Amino acid sequence: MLYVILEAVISALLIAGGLFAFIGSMGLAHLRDFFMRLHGPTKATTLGIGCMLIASMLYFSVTQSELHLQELLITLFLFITAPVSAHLLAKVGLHQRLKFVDKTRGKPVEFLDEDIGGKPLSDSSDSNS
Amino acid sequence: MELLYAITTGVLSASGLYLTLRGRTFPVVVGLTLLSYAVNLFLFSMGGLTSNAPAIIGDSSHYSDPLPQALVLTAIVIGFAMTAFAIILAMRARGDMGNDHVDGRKAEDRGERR
Amino acid sequence: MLDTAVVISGALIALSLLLNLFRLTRGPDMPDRILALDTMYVNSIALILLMGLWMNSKTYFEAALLIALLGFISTVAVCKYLLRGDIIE
Amino acid sequence: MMRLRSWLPTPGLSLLLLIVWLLLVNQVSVGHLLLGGILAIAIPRLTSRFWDRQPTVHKPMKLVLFFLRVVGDIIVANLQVARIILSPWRRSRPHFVEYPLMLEERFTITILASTITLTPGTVSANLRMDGKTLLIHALDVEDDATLIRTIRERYEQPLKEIFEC
Amino acid sequence: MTLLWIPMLTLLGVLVPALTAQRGRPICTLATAALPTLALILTLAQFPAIADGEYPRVALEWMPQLGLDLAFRLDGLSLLFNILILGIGLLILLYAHYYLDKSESHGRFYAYLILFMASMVGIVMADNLLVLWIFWEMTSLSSFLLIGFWSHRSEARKGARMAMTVTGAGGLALLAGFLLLGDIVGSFDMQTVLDSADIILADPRYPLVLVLVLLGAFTKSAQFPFHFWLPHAMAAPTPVSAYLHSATMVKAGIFLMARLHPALAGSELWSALVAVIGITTMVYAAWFALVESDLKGILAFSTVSHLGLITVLLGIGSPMAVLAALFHILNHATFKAALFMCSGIIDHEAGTRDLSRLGKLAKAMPITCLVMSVAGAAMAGFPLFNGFLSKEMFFESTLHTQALGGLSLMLPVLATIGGALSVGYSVRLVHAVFFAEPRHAPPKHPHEPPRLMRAPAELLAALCVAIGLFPALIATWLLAPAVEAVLQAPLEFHLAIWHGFNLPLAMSGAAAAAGITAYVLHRYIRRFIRDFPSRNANLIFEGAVQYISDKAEVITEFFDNGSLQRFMALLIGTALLMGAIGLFQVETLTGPKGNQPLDGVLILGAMLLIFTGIGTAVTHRQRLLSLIMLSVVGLIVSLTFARFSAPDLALTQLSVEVVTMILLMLALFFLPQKTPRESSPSRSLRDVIMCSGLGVVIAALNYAVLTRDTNTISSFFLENSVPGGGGHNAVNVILVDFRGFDTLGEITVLAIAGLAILKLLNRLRLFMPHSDSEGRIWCPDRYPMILTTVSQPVLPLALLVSVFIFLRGHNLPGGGFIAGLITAVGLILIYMARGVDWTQQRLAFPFQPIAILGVGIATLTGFGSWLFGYPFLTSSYDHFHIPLIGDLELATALLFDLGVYLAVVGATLMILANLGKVTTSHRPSKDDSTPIPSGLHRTDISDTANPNPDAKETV
Amino acid sequence: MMSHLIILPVVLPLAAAVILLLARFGAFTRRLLALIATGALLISCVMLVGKASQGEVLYYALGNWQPPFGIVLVLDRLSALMVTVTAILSMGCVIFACGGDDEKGSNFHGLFQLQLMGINGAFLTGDLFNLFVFFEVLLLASYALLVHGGGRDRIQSAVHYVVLNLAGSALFLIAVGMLYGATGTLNMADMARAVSVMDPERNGLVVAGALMLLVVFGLKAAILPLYFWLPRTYASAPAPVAALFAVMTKVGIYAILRVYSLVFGDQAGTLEALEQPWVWWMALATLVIAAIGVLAARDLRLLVAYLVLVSVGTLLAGLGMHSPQATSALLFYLVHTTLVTGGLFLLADMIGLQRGKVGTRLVKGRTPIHATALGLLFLLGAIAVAGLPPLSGALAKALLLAAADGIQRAWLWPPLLIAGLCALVALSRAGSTLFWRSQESDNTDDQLSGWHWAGTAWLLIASPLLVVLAGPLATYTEAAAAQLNDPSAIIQALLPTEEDAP
Repeated sequence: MLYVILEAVISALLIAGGLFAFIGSMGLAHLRDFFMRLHGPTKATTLGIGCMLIASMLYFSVTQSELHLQELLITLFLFITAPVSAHLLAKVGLHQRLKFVDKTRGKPVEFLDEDIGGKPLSDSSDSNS
Repeated sequence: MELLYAITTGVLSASGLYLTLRGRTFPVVVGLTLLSYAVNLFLFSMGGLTSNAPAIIGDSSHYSDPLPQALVLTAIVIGFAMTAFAIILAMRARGDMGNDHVDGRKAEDRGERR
Repeated sequence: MLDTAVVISGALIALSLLLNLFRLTRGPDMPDRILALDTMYVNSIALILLMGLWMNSKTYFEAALLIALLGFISTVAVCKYLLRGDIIE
Repeated sequence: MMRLRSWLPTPGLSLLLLIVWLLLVNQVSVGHLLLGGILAIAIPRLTSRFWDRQPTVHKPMKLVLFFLRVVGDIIVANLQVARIILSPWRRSRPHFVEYPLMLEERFTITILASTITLTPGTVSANLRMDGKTLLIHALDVEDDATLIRTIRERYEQPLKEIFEC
Repeated sequence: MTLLWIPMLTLLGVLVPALTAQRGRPICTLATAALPTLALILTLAQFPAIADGEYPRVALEWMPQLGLDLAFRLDGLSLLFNILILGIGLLILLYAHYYLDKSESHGRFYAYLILFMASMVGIVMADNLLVLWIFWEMTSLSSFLLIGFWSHRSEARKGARMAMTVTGAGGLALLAGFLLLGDIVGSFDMQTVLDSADIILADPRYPLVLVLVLLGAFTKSAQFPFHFWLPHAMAAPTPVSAYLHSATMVKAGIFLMARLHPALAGSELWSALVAVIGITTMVYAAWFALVESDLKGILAFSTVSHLGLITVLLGIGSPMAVLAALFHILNHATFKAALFMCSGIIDHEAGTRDLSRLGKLAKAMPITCLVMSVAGAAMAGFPLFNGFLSKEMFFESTLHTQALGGLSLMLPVLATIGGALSVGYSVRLVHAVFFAEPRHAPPKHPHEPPRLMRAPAELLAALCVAIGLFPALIATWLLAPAVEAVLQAPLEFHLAIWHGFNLPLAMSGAAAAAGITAYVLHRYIRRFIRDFPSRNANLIFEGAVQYISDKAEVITEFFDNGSLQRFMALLIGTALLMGAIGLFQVETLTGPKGNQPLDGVLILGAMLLIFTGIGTAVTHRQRLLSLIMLSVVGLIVSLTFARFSAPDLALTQLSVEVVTMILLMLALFFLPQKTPRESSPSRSLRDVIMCSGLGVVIAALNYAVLTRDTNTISSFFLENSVPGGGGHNAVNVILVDFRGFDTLGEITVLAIAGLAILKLLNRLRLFMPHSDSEGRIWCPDRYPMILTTVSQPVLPLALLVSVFIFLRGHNLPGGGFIAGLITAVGLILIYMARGVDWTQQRLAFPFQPIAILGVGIATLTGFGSWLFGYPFLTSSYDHFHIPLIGDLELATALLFDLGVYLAVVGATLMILANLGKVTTSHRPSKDDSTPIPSGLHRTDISDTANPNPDAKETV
Repeated sequence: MMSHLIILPVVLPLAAAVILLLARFGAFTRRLLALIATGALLISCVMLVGKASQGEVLYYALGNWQPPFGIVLVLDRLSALMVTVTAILSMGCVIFACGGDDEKGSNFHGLFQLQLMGINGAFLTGDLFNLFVFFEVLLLASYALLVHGGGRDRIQSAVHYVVLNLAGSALFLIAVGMLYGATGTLNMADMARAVSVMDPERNGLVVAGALMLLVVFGLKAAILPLYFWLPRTYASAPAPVAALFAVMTKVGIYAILRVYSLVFGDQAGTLEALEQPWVWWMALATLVIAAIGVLAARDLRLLVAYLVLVSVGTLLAGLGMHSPQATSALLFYLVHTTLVTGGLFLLADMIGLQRGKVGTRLVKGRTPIHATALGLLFLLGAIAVAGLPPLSGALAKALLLAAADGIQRAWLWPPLLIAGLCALVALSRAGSTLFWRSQESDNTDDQLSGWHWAGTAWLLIASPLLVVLAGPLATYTEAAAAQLNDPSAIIQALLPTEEDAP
């Protein structure tokens, strides 16, 4: 019985994971501007993978009857890295001054040249470390 | 499955070869890399395609052919070294020649554009 | 049940990959493509995990781990390239 | 204590590495504890040159709480995003928000930025070079003031308490 | 054995002038003369034996595989020639002593001369066809040097090259002829060949052999139509002309015909070829001698003419003719050498050789006049001189031959005409120089040369008279063995100065009369000639050579146009052809094993691969996009490896792919971002077709192999992996143990790549774009803070993972290589996030030693097994049980793997980090200690071209 | 130590390279080490020849894994000869490099040793994939050495050379894969055995693999449609490297000889000598085109490079004749041509150094300072390489011509002899331009050191020595050819159990 429940849980997690990943990718494919598309993969997909990792963890812990927590590592990695990727990508998007849908509110100064490098800057200002 | 695999290998090699025939260094190096991927797939498959039987003794009852795998591993590494050299040679050629044509033609000969 | 779940999940991931590919080819801008590439990396992790489940083997775990690590680094590299041109400066 | 400090300059990192090691080898045995321990001491020492300043956790319990809250928010965030993606007919309201930072430490700012990215409808898009302002792209918000307030209360304050006080 | 000393002593003589050149010319000349004199004495010492009809020979085994023995013989023919070569050679040496200018390098000249002398001695004494050929070609070489001795003169260089080319070509033909001859006879031994005339004549290849050998002989002896080089060889110093181009080298061809006479002459073909060529040459050259106005030119053409005469005699081939030929060789050598010497003296003293500027010299130099008159009379064939005797015999022979069948009657007629012309130019030579009024004044006021300079010519002239008067006494003893050697049978003959009134005498008389008339009328003849356009053989020859090399250049350009695209196309085309040939021999493409079932993920993977693979090619103009496509290919390929049970490969491919990406992007920064559209559509179409062709071949072959089962050696590895290698991961055990040698090579390759790249980057100057391809100025945020912060924990984690991957490699997927790449990538992240300056300060170790150390450790592991008496790289492993910790397996393979790890880390960082350094003040330079101020690199804006392409940089 | 002799030519340079690259020695120490290492290599190679000339095929099982499973190094007369020639050649190159070329860039001596390791490994290995690995070692090392010292021409020709060879490496892998897929083994002797017992249905696969392999080897050997990388590359390489490259084409020729004589020898049934027609006709074509190139060359280095191509055509023609006599002749020719063309590359560099701006271009320039000595060396080299007596070229060529059989003569003799004539014409033109048609100059800037002279002389002296030692050498090559002609001996030596087992 426990196995059936576990199997159900694992299956549910798997499908949920798949769904989330799919939704993330769909967001990537469907949304209208780059900054919006950025949201899909960074969140949904990460969570989707999270679900699958948990499923995998459970599955192996059950089938091989010892605790398998390795997948946590991948989750850890993803959670450390995914936001940074997203952040950098957004930075690139700003830098390249990609178009965004008109209704977006807020006027980031990033689009006003001086901070993301619209014009050449002197060399002295480039180190922030 | 074998057919599909073979077609893939063929397509990848053809694409890689096509790139190696281009006139600029960068596409050529990219082509060589692509070609080496294709070749690795080819070499790998020479031991047959086996699912779910890694050559790790004790894991299962039958194993995939480990020898081509070892060969491909060597080939990957060598391919990497070669690609690295080639691309940096391309850089050097650009630096010395002033353009990135594979024959090092002078910019004025070809009207090089960016 | 589990098999079905794996198949469904696999199909979803496959579809995701196709969508990523769509975005990768479509663009329209470089950041979109890189985002697609990054997502492909992540989806590959899912695919590998599913493969492990399907084959009941933990052999592929490291591959997933490596994709997580290396995919990140490669995305960083491309972003750095687009931002600064020079990756290592 | 001093000796321990010199041997183990970064206990947090070492602990993390030890745990990661055990997770990697997926077994807890004396041998692996020993090996993991050695690595957990050796690697931080090797890499300490590459750290600016290791963060110190002042309130570990709060950190745990913070962590749990973030996990919860992630799930919520995902559901929200899913809804937005799946209902294209619904008008989303994207918004660029400038968020003035209170935090000063690089490490904490990074955690905050990551958290913002992982949580509801927001992506931290750019950190100004002066380190004082964070640009956030929000997928669907009413007005920026609410968003700024939420973030400040939910994440920035706890982080400041945990790391910077 | 003394026989061997004759050529060897002469050959050793080459060194003497080189050693004694510094000691002044007299000593040098004397010393140089010593060894040839000794050789001459040795030769003469053999005379009694030869006179008895035997011939001494010596043979040393040299190269039996080729049938080449160092064999020499001394028979009558050799003796005759040896005496000529050495004797006249010594006289020439004496003459040259005075002839050469003080400033000229006599040592070098003597050395060349002796080298030539030795080669000639070698030719005439060779008792093996190949030995003969070897010396034959050596004469061409040494004559090249001698003709070109006055190298500052253009005509000397050209003449030398022409002589070399013509005689060299003849030599090659001769080689072919000799090889065929040797093949027919079965040996290159001279006597065997001479004894096998019937086999040779019966062989169907005989005509070919004959033509090839005669080509050699004719080119050397300047027979028509190869005569043209000889007059141009007169650009040489006169001693050379006297020696090579009258007495000896040109006689080599004659010698060859005489030598091979027994073997080759017994056919009508021989007579026809040799006699016709000979007579043509004789008349043709004599005509030119008559109208030539250069003193040496006259002598050169007369030489050609006389060589033609001898050739005719050999072509006739009757015993008397042979005798006449040999006699004329002797006579010609004496009078022609004397003539050359005199002309050299005149040239020397009067400063010109132009007949129009010479005249009335009899008063100024009476003795020379006498000598030259005697020699000239001999050449003209006047009675009482030696030339008369052999000429009479020649006329006699032409009358009695049937060599040309019905046309044989032509021979005496043409011979008489030739004789007449000979008289004509001889008379002209003497008269114009010494007695006629010069049309223009000579540049110098001539007087007699030093006594000893005249002496050789005087001696030779005396010989002319002596032989002419007492032929039986002086020449018979020399000629008899020679004739015997040529005919391979003794010949009874008697040389007399008077044979009574007969037809030959009448011919001589007619010739003399006609000749004198011709001289008297020669002004008119010359005027008549002038109406014809003159053709300078030199110009024609040079023109031909120039034409050929121009054509060669065109052809070479056509093939090798310097286009890599063409070379690649050829390579691909060849591979396509070869693969297709194999493919056509595969009867059924699908093998017995057949296909395994497909599933959706596989189809998806294949689709992705195909799509992105083609995408990489299609988008190659947008380079970054192409690169991203490539990276997807890499990702899917590694997934494919994972799918087909190769986790190690998947890991490796992944890490390599990422590193490659970074690398390509690092490089792309310095390259144009877009590729211009250059290929024409037809070119692209051709490329597509060709590549698809090869792609299809590869796919078909792949499919054919995949659908067949093969019995491979792999089962051994699977069985022995655990017991023999101590590891469960068979792939890794193969890498570090079974085929560890491959891996050693592989990491060596990697290390070399690092070193090579260091070389390439060394002082590389590149001009960095200040904006991206869309013209956007780079983002000023060099090191985004969030990235910087996150890179900090990633590095320790990456290190931990690499330790993990490293340690488990032997039993589970992983190993030193992957671990090394992970470490490297972790460090690269730091580089990316922090920059070179920052990282370099903190990274204490240099990369090159790390990489090399890795290779070193791996090598040492290999050496280690020697200590235990095992072959290189023999691994060993053992299990240790340690309390608390449990079973611990230690294998030497792990040490090897450590080497791999270090090599990979070192090499990868060497490549990437050094590449990164290019834009910083740490840029690689040869001595690694001269940082260039960073401002210098940032300022240059241009991305289009290096503004200062001439600035050479060293790598 | 004696039992490990076979591997010394590989590991000695490797160890030397590691030492040279690991520590920061001064120039003197580096040179000393390089000379010692090369000398030791030479000695061990000579010992190997002594061992091999006893007639037995010996092998060295790396890691103590017996063939066909492990990698083996095989010592027979041929491989011993090849490594020895390489060692002699490299000695000259190293000596020459000590004259200053080695300090024009980083790590010359280390890379040079690695290059030697690659070449020797390729000569010794008995494993097809290991051959690939060593090919890559030697190629990459050659790339590195090629760009040593820098300069536009070098970089430019390196681009061509590298790209073509990378594509060649890809083909190599495909070919190796095919052969493995078809025969299931990598050891060449085992492959020969497998081919002989193989189901004929697979012949096509083996043919495809073998012919593709031929393309790869042909590329390395510089056979007709694939040789275009060679002239520019060789002409632009630094002198000691170009000289060493003289043996690189021979690696390709060796590989053809080794693989096809062993795997497709007389035991291979219908597959016997499948490469022969291709090699034969392409070799003749190479010979003709190369001879034309010789005439066309307007630069001494380029001229020598085309002479290398002529030698390639000649050697491959010898291969294409496919008889023991021809093989013996080609080996003799190989020894001669490798050393002499190597020496000529060194000499060309010396001449170029003395002529100022004109360099090695065949135009009027200033007289070299040591015109006499250089001229003498040039004469020596030119005579040898043009195949004129009394030097080794003549004997080698005569041997080769004599080895041709029947109808082969009609095809081989004219191009070979005419190629010789072309070389003669071109070299006499070059020589007279370089040494005779020159203006006097007051140049006293002697850039040649004793090292230069010693290195060049070392190689060129080989030619007269070969004449003196023609008999023994020919005996050796004859025996080597006989050994090659009997692949069963190698198979028997490596896989003895195959015969014993029922």
